[in-house]
Amino acid sequence: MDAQTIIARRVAQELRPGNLVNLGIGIPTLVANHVPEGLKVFFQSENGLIGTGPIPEQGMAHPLLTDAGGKPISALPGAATFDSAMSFGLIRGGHVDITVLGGLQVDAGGHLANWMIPGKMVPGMGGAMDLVSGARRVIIAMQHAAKGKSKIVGKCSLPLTSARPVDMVVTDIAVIAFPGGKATLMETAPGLTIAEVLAVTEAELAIPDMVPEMKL
Amino acid sequence: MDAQTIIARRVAQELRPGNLVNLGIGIPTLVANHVPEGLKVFFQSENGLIGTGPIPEQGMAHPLLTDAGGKPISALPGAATFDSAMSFGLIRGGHVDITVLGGLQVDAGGHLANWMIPGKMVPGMGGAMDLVSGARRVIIAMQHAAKGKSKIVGKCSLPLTSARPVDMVVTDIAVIAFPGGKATLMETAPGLTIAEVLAVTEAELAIPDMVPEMKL
Amino acid sequence: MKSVSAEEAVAMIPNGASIMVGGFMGVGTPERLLDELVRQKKTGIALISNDAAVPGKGVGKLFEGGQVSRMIGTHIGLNPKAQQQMLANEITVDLIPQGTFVERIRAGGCGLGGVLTPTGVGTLVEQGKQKIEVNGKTFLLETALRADFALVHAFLSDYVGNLSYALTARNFNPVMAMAADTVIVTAEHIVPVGVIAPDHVVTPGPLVDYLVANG
Amino acid sequence: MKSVSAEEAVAMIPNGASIMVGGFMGVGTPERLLDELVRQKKTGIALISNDAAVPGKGVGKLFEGGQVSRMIGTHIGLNPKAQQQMLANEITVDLIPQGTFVERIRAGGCGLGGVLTPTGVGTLVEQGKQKIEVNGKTFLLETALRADFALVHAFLSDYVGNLSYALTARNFNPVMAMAADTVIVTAEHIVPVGVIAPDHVVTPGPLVDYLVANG
Repeated sequence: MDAQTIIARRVAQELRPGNLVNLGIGIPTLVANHVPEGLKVFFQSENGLIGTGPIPEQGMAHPLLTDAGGKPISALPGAATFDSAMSFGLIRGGHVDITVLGGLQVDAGGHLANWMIPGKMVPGMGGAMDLVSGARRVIIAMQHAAKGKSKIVGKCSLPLTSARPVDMVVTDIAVIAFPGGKATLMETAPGLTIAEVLAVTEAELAIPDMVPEMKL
Repeated sequence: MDAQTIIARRVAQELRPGNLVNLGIGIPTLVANHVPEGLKVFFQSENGLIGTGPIPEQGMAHPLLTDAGGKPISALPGAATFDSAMSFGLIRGGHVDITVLGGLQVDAGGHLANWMIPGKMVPGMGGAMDLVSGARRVIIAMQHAAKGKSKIVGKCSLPLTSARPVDMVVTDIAVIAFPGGKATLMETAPGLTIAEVLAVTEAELAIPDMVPEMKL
Repeated sequence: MKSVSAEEAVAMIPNGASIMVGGFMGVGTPERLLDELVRQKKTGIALISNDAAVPGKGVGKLFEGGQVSRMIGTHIGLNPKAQQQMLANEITVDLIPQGTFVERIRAGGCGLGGVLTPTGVGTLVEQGKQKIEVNGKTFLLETALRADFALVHAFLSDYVGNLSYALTARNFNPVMAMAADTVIVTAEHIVPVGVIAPDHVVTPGPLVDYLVANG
Repeated sequence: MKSVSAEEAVAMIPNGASIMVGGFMGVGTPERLLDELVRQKKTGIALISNDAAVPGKGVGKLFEGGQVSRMIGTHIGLNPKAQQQMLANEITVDLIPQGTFVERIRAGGCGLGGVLTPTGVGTLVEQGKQKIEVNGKTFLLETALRADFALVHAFLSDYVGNLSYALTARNFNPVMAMAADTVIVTAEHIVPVGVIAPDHVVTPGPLVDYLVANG
């Protein structure tokens, strides 16, 4: 199983029946492909839709029905559309049960940086800051390391996305949560030891008595 | 012509093509019956409708289509309905061109009191404060006096509706406006002299060189 | 979303709860839930409702048996019972401007701490409130308002709780459906998923906790 | 409301105007008005738009000829031209959170001075802003935003300017239609009065100043 599939499949296990879920671009988008059989959740696209469906078949796309990246999507029966004030009312108001976002860095206190690299990448935060500030649960889905450097850091060197810590980080090698505000290793990827995870993690991780393997 | 008809007919002359107009209860409601032939205006009911029409014929009323007093109304072709947040966004945001409201007192500076008599009448302000604060033009339609006492006073003794002065007061005997923040007699009712109006007006009124009679 | 009876829905509401009730002079009010609040004799209600309706209609029914202990609203002038209880200090009533009322609820539902409004500046309404100047203009800071329960009435609900409203019965229902911990809905018509076009849904299903089954 | 051609509509906009443009990545943008802004070579535009779209689409077109001097938006990452002009300091770009962006515009349109949002607290976004505590929670005061013009794209408009929108092309259009001194609208379909049911009108006609006639 490749890294992205591990992450997406593990994140999908966090979804609960009836959840309203917002997926960011990149790896988070893949989570939709791994929703457990029979589990009903609602996916929100922050450009104004609840009930996003898969990419439409050839010839069925409509230019006025797209995801937040402007790419054609479909809508499921029971979908609802709304303006951006409503969309962010849902997000900021705590009506989104889970948001899954990508990350550049998450630190030992659960703080996320995912929207800019000063002087290099300044695209704008879009909806990320509202999602992290307002969603009930924030899950970060990202590679554990980039260019050989751990993305789980002691303290974020990049500008924070929110003062509110995230709830969970799922990477290709570990699941990390923040009970009591402290980064804690909850699971390792199949076949990896705790020591192997710690060896490539910059942040200090608390290690509970039991650290099971991800069940994928 | 009775007092109410004089007031309603004179106020109706202030309406301009395409105006969005909100009428309060009482005398202001009567303005709708005196809109000049061929003039198209939109009437808003603050409970969520633009395009209010006359009372429906017997058997045509719908319990979910009422005015702000809960009374059945009709809707004209091209009507639009909306929630209360939008309704007051329209009002507070300056999208209502003219509001016509009743008054208990208007003072020499144009300040209105129309929502409570402490200890006696405390119904609540409903939408009145937002209308006076937000509408582009505020016109007060009321009897000049009540129980022999002038309602055009030097200074309001009753609690104000808004710090924002009204634009015009139309009574059964006079039209008063507030150029430069000073109550000024603009017109008298047909057959009345300036002196007769001043005799029953508590507030000091500025008198321009020309004070025409209302043209009804 | 779960489907329940009116009796089950109201049984979840404890005495002393804060309850938002949609409707404007009883139009767009979930009448069956009000009847059930009366039947189950819920007391100490902190009512958040635009008005007190009239006796025997909508929230007006709650005043007859003294079930309301506190109210936040904008107008109670057409319900003599509510007027009388307020003037006798049997209930506490906060009367606030209607535009402020709806924005406070919207803020509560949208995760905002409050809004700045010009309405009420220079009047009794400004008492005890923070005044904030923006670009030389003075505003009152009006804070967010939420409730334990929202009782909402829709025209259509589909099986997953997507709601649409009719005419002037929409009023405060959509904002209240966002601003309470538990949202209970009655609908004039319950219809299959897909009957309400996506563009016509006003309150998306995930906001609704309980839909009251029709008889 | 007046009916005009796209050429007449854009001719009303002076160089240096602040212009809100509806759309999200070019979806729901009044494309014909953008084409006309390019053709009439309007310059010094203070653009208020969620994003910079992509080159050749929607507001993306304005960056190619250097027509934008300032922008307030939330994301410009998919338009390399806009990125490059910002990094070279040829244009000033205020990038703000999307929920804040839409609430500031809504406040501007609804007569509010601003809103309190938790978004941005403890980040670069809080710089220079007033922090206000409400019930022990910290919020940023975000002030109202208005523009000289709003360019809005609807799905349906009737002859008096009642508008409805389709699917994800609604986005910022309804709030912008309230927040500008002059509102200019294009619609995919112009239909007789009465075709749009009252409950389906999203932007009532009195908000629209000019409707661009279809070809």
